[in-house]
Amino acid sequence: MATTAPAPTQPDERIRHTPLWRRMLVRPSVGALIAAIVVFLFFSAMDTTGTFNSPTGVTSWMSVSASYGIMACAVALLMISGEVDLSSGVMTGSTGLLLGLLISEAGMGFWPALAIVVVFAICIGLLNGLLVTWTRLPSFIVTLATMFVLLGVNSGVTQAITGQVRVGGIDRATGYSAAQWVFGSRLDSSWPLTVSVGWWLLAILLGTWVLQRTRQGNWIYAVGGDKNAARNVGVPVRRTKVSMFVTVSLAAALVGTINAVELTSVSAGQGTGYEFYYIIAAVVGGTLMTGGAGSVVGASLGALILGMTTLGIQYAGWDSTWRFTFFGLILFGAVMLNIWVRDRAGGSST
Amino acid sequence: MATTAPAPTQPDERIRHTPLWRRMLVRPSVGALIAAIVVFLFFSAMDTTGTFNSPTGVTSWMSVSASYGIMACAVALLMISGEVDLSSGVMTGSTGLLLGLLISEAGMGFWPALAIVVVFAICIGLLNGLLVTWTRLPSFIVTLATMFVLLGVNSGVTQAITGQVRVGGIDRATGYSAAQWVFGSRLDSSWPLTVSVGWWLLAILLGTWVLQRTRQGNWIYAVGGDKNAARNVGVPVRRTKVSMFVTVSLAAALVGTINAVELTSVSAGQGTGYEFYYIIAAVVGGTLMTGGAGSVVGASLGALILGMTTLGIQYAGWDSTWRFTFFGLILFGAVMLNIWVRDRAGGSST
Amino acid sequence: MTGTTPSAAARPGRDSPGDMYLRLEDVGKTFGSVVALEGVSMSVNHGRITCVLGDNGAGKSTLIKILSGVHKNDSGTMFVGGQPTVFESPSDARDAGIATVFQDLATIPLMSVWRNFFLGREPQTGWGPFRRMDIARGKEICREELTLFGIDLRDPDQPIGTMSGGERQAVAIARAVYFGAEVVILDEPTSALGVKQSGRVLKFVKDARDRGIGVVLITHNPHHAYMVGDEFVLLTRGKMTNRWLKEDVELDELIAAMAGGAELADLAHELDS
Amino acid sequence: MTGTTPSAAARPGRDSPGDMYLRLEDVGKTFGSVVALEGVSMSVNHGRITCVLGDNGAGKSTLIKILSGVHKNDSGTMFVGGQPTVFESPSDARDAGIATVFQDLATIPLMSVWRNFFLGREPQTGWGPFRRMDIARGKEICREELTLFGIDLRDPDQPIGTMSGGERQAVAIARAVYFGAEVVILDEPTSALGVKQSGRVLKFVKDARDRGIGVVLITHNPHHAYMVGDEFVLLTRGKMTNRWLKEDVELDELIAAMAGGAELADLAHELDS
Amino acid sequence: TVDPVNRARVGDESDVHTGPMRIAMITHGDDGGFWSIVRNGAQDAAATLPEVTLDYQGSAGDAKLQSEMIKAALNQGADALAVSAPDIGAITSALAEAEAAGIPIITLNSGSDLLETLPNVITHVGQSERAAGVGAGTRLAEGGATRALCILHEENNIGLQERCAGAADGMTENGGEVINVQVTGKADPRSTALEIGAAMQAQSPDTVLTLDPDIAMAALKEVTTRDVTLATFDISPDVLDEVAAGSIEFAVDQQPYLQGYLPVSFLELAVRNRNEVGANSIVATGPSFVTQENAASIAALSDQGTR
Ligand SMILES: Nc1ncnc2c1ncn2[C@@H]1O[C@H](COP(=O)(O)OP(=O)(O)OP(=O)(O)O)[C@@H](O)[C@H]1O
Ligand SMILES: Nc1ncnc2c1ncn2[C@@H]1O[C@H](COP(=O)(O)OP(=O)(O)OP(=O)(O)O)[C@@H](O)[C@H]1O
Ligand SMILES: [Mg+2]
Ligand SMILES: [Mg+2]
Repeated sequence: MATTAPAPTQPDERIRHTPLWRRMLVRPSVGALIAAIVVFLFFSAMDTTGTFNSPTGVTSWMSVSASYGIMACAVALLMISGEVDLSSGVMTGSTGLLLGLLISEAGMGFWPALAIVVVFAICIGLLNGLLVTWTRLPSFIVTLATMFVLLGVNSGVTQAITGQVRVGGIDRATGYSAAQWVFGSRLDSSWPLTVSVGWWLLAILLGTWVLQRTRQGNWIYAVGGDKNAARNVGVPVRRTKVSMFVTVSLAAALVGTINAVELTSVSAGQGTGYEFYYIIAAVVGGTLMTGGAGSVVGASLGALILGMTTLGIQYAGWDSTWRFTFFGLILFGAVMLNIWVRDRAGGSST
Repeated sequence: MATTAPAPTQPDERIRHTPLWRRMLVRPSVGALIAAIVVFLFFSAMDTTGTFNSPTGVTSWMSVSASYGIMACAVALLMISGEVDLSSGVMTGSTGLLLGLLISEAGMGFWPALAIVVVFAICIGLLNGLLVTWTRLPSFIVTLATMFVLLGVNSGVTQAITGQVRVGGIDRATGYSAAQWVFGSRLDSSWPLTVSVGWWLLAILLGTWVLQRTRQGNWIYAVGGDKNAARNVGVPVRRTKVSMFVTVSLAAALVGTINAVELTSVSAGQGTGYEFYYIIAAVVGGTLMTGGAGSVVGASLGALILGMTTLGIQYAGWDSTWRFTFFGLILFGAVMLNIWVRDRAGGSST
Repeated sequence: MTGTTPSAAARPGRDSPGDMYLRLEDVGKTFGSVVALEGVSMSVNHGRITCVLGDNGAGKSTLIKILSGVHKNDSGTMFVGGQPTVFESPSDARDAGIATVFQDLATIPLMSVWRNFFLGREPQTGWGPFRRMDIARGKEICREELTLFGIDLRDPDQPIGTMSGGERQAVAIARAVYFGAEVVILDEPTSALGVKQSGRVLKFVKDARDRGIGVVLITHNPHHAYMVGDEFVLLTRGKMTNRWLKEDVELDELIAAMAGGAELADLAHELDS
Repeated sequence: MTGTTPSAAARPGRDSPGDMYLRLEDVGKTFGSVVALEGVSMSVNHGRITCVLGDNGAGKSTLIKILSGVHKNDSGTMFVGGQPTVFESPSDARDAGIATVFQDLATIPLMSVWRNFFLGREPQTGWGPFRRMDIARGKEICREELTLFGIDLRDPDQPIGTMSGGERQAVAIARAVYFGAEVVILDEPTSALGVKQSGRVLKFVKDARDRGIGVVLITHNPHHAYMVGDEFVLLTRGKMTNRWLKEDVELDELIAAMAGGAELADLAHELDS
Repeated sequence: TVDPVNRARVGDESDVHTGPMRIAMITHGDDGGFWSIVRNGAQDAAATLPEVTLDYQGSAGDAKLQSEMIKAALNQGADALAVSAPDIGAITSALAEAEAAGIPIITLNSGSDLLETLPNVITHVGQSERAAGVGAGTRLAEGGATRALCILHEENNIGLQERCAGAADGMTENGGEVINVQVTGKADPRSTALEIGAAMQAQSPDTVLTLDPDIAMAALKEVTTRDVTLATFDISPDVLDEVAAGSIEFAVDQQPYLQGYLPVSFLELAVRNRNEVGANSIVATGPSFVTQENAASIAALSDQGTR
C-alpha cells in the first residue's frame, strides 16, 4: 500500500491537463457570450421580416443596448465592490433634466451646463458613497432613499420651474452642434450606429483596464470580497467604495446627456426603474450579487442580451401584451445557459 | 506589573454590568419601535386637522400598514434565510386576479376558488424555491424572472379572458358574505379597524413563534447566516429555503384575497413594484439584507412606518408632487434613528 | 445515502483489531484541473484512533470531507459497514453516525453559542403545533459540555462570532463528541487551543475510543498524534505514501516522516545556534 | 495616526536591550458588556521577540488588534516611538511599519494568491494614466517568497479560497514578513502549519529579530515559544498576570503556567495510563 | 381648519356654507404631463375662489391607495370631493363614506358611470376615452389609413386600452385595422423610439397612433424616415410645433386643464350656492382635434402648462 514519495520535478503531477477551450468556458463572461449568441440566433430566426440581423436592425438594438451597457459597466464595478445603487436609473433622468433646465430656463450654453451636470453627478455619488460608508447601512436602503428623493425632486423641480413635467429645447443651446457630434451623431446612413455605442466601447475598455491591470481594480475586488480583511491589510475601503458610487453617478450623467442630446427633450419620469435592468445585465454577465467577482465585459454582454430582447420581441411581432413574460423567460434562459456552460466545462464542483 | 491570577469565582468579573434599558435598546426591533413612535409624533404634529391620530386616522393608516405588514413578516423570514423574492408584489396581484377570474368567469363559489388560489400560490413558491436551490442562481435574478413572467401573464391572461385589464364582480360569488366577514370586515363604525389588521397580528405571532421557539426557526437563521456551515452540520438547507419561498407566496395570496374582497375588483397591475416596500419594511426593522439576522416584529414596525408615511404626507397637506422626496427622507431618517439608538446603547463597537 | 446501517458483522479489516466501519478503496478527487487526492485506500475501525498526517495541502481535509459527505469522490469506492455508499450530503453522513469537526469549524457567526451547539439536532419539547425547542435544557447542556473542555462560558446567548478562535473550536469539538455515534472525525482540532484545552481534547479522544467509537484525527503536532494514535496514515501530495501501526513506529520516525527527514535536522540546528 | 516616525532616540525600555518601539500603558478594551482586556502594559522592542501566552479567550487577539489598529483601546495609552498614538485604521498601523498576521488571516477567498499577497501594496509600473500593477513581477515574487516557506505553488492565479488552511496561513505570514518594517505581529502563525512549515516560520521569526525587527508572537505551543522567545507575557482572563525574560524561566515552568499548573500533570498521567 | 358643524350638506336646506371650505381632488393620476395640467387647472381655479383650500392627491394608479386617500381626505373634513375613477369597484366603499357625509361629488376624467349610481354625484367632467378613440380612428380612416399601430406606453392602463379599442372600432368601420403594440414607455424614450421603429418594420403599417405627446415625439424620427402618418392623443408644446409643421397629422386634445378647473369651480358653486351643473349628464371636455390650422394659436398656452 505504501509507495515512495514522488520526486518534486516539473511538470507538477498535482495538475491535470485541461484543454484551453475548457479553461475559457469556465470564465463567466464566456458563458454570457454564448448566451448572447444564442439570443441573437433565436431572434434572427424569429424575425419574420429579416431586419433583426440587418444593418438597421443591428444598429437599433446596439443603440438600445448602449445605454444599458454604459450603465452596466459602472454598476458592475460598484457591485464587484460589494454595493448596489438603486438611484442609478433615476439619476439618468435627473442629470438630463438638470441639463435641460440649465439650457432652456437659465439660458446657459451646452458645455457650461454639462460642466454643472458633471459636478452635480459627482456630488450625488459622493453623497451616496459617504452615507453608505459612514452609516454602515446597507447601500440598498441608502440609495433607495436617494432614489425616492430624486424621484420627487425630478417632478417637483421641473413642474415648479416649467409648469410641466418635461424640459425641451435642448437643441437651441449654443454649442449644441458640437454636442450633437459628441453625444448624438451616427456613423453613416447605411450603417447608422449611434455614437453612444462608441461611448459604451470606451466604458468597456476603461473598466477592464482598471479592473484587471490597476491597483484600484485590485482594491475593488478586495473590498467586495471581504471588507474586513481588506481593511485589515490596509486597503482604503471607504475611498474605494465611494469612488465606485461616483463612477456610477458619472455614467448616469453620460447616459442622461446622450438621451437629452439625441431626443432634445427630457421628461421627468425618465430612467425610473431602470436601475434593475443595469443590475440584471451585470448579474447575467456573471457579476456576483454579493460582490468580489465579476467583469465589465460580462456585464456588457448582459446589456446586449437585454437590448436584443427588447427589440427582438417587436421584430418577432409577438403579442406585446405578453412582452414581460417573454422577457422573463429569455432572461432566465440566458442565465441558465451561462451557468450550464460553466458547469459543463468546469467538471464536478461539489 | 505582574498580578496574581484572579480566583474564578462568581460573579464573572469579565462581564460589565449593563442596565436593562441599554440591553433592550441594542435590539434592532426596539430601534424600529422608537423610529415608529417618532414618525407617529411627527405626523401628529404636522397634521393641522388633528385627524392623523384620531380613531378614523389611525384606522386608515393601520389598514394601509396591514397589507405591507403581512407581507413584510413573510419577506423578513425569507430574508433571514438569505434570499429575496422580487415576485412577491406581483403575486398579490396574480392571486387576486386568479380569484376574480375563477369567480366571475368560471362562475365558481368563493371558497373553492380560494382553495385553487392557495394551491397556485404554493406552486409558485415551490417553483421559485426549487429553481433557486437547484440552479444555485441568486434569488434576485430567479424571482425577477418569475416577476416578469407573472407581470406578462397577469395582463395577458386578463385581457385575453375579459377583454379588459380588470376583473370585477367578486361580491357576486356564492359564499361572499362569509368571505367578507373573514377578509373584509371592520370592527365597528366608531373605530373601523379592518380585519386585515387582525391577520397581520396573527402573522406577527406566528412568525415570532416559529423564529424564536422552533427548530425550523433555528434553521432559518442558520441557512441565512452561513449556508455551507449549516449544510455541513446537517441542516436541510434546501427544504428550509424552499419553505420560506412558499411562505411568502402564501402571504401574497392572503393579501391578494384581502384586497380582492375589500375592493370587489382587481386590476391587472395591482401589487407591481410593491416587493420593494416589503423589503424596505424588513430592512428598516433591522433585518439584514445578507441574511442570518432580523425579526418579524421589526419588519412589522417597518411596515407601520411605511403606512404612516404614505397617509401622513396627505394628512399633513404637503404638495404631493414631492411625495417621493418626503418619503425618501422619512425612510432615511427612520433607518438612521434606528442605527443611532443601537450605537448609543451598544457603546463603542469598533 | 443508499440505505446502509452500521453492522457489527461488517468484515473486519486486514490488520486492525476493531470492527471496520468505514473503508475507502482507491479513492480520488479533483477540483477542475487540481488533483487533490489520488488512489487513497484506508479504513476506520470501531475503537481505534487513526491519525492522518501530512504536509500542508497534502489532501487531508479533502479526504475527511469525502468521509463526511461534503465532497463526493470522483473515483474509487467508499464502504460503510461493508456496503458501497455515496453520501449525498453531510446529513447522510450524520445519519450514518459520523460526526465531524471541520477545519473551518462550520459555525454560524451571528447565532448564539447554544444554538450553534445544537444546530440540526435541537432538543425538542411539547407536541403537535406547540412542539418547540427546549431552550432551557439546551443552554444547560451546552454550558455543561463546554465546561468539560475547559471553556467557562460567560453567556450561552453570546453570538459565536464574537468568541475567540479557540473557544469556537472547543464548541465545535464538544458538539461532535456529544453527538458522535459511530465515528468522530476531527480536522486539526487542537490548532487554536491552549495547552490545557488541547490536553482535554486528547483525553476525550481517548475516552471516545475506549467507548468503541472510531476516531479519525488530523493533526500537525506529532506529539499529539503519537500520544493518542493507534494507526498512522501519511499523505503526500494527494497520495497515500505510508502507513504504520503504533507498535511499529517511534516518535522520532514519525516526526521525520512528517517533516521530510533531513531537512528538519538542519532547521533545528540553525534554530539552536 | 498622529504623525509619529520611528526614531532610534525613543526612550529605551526599562528592562529591554533593544529600542522600545511600541508601548502600551494600562490598556483596556470592552465589547458591549464583555470586558476583553483590562489594565495591560507591555512593550515591543526592536530586535526582540515577545511571546504573548494565555488560555483561550484570554484576550491575546484583542491585544494585538489594538497594536495593529483594528480596534481602538477604550482606556490607557499606546505609544509609538515614544509618542502617544491612536491608530484610526489598520493602514495607519501599516504606515507606522507594523505588519500583522491575523488569526483569521485576512485573505480574500475569491482573489488569486498573488493578488492577496500584494493587496494594499501592489507593485506598480508605468506612469501617468498607464500606471498599472506589475503583474509578472508580482507573481514571481509571490512564488519565490512562498517557496521560502516550503509552499510549492501550483499556480499564482489560484483563488486563495481553494487553498488548504495551512497554505493560506503560509501566504499570510510570507506577506507580513515580506512587508514588515519595524514590527511584525503574528497571531498563532503555526496553528495550521505542518511540521516543516512551522520550522520555517520559526526560523524566519528569528531572522527578522536578528535584522532588528520587533516581533510579537502569539502561540499555544510552549515548545515553539520557548525556542524563539526573548520575553514572555502571560494573559489570564483579560489581565496581564505574569512576565518573564528568557533567562529567568525554564520550559517546564512555562508549560505549567500556560496550562494552569497541577491540572496538566493529572492529564498527562491519565493519557499515559 | 374647518368647523365640522358648519359643513355643507347637500339637501340640508337649513344652513348654507359660509367661510373657508375644503375641496379634495383625489385622482388615479401620476406625475405625468397630463395630470400636471389637470392639477394646474384645479389649483388655478382654487386660487381665484375666496377661502377655498384644495387638497390634490394622485395615487399613480393604485386603487387601494386611492381608496384610502379618499377616506383620509374625508376624515380631514373635505366639503366637496372630486375623483377620477378608472376602477369604480375599488373605491366604492370610500365613495359610500362620502355619500354618508353628504358632500357633493364630481367625477373627472374617468368614472362617468357613477353619475347613475351615486345620488351625490353632480356631474362628470371629461371625455369618454372610447369616444375619443373612435373619433381618432374614424378621422384616420377618412384620411386614407388602412393599417395603424396603436402604441401602448403603459401596462394595464384602462384609459389607454379604451383609446386603442375605440380607434380600432373607428378604423374597422371604415375597412381598416389596428394593431396594439406595447412599448417600454417614458422611462426610456430612446428605446421606445427604436421599439416603435422595429414594430413598424415588422408590421408595415401606414399609420402610427400614439397615446401621449412624449411618445409621439419619440416616434417622430422613426416615422419620418418611413412614409407613415403619425397622430397622437394629448398635446405638448413640441407636439403643437410638429402639428403646425405638418409632420404630425393631428392631436386629440381632451383639455385636461378643464378637467381640473371645472370640478373645482362647480363644487364651490354647489357648496356655497347650491348650483348643480350638467343636468345629470356629462360635461364633455373633448375630444377636440388640434390640426395644422389651429395648432399655432394654442402653442403659447401649452408652454404655460394650461393646454
Ligand atoms: N475547492 C477546491 N478547488 C480547487 N482546489 C482545491 C479545492 N479544495 C482544495 N483544493 C486544493 O487541494 C489541495 C489539498 O487541500 P486540503 O485542504 O485537502 O489540504 P490539507 O491536507 O488539509 O492541508 P492543511 O494541512 O494545510 O489543512 C490543496 O492544494 C488545495 O489547494
Ligand atoms: N467583538 C466582540 N464582541 C464581544 N466579545 C468579544 C469580541 N471579540 C472578542 N470578544 C471576547 O473577548 C475575549 C477575548 O477574545 P480574544 O479573541 O482576544 O481571545 P484570545 O486570547 O485570542 O483567544 P484564542 O487563544 O482562543 O484565540 C473572548 O472571550 C471573546 O469572547
Ligand atoms: Mg486541512
Ligand atoms: Mg486569538
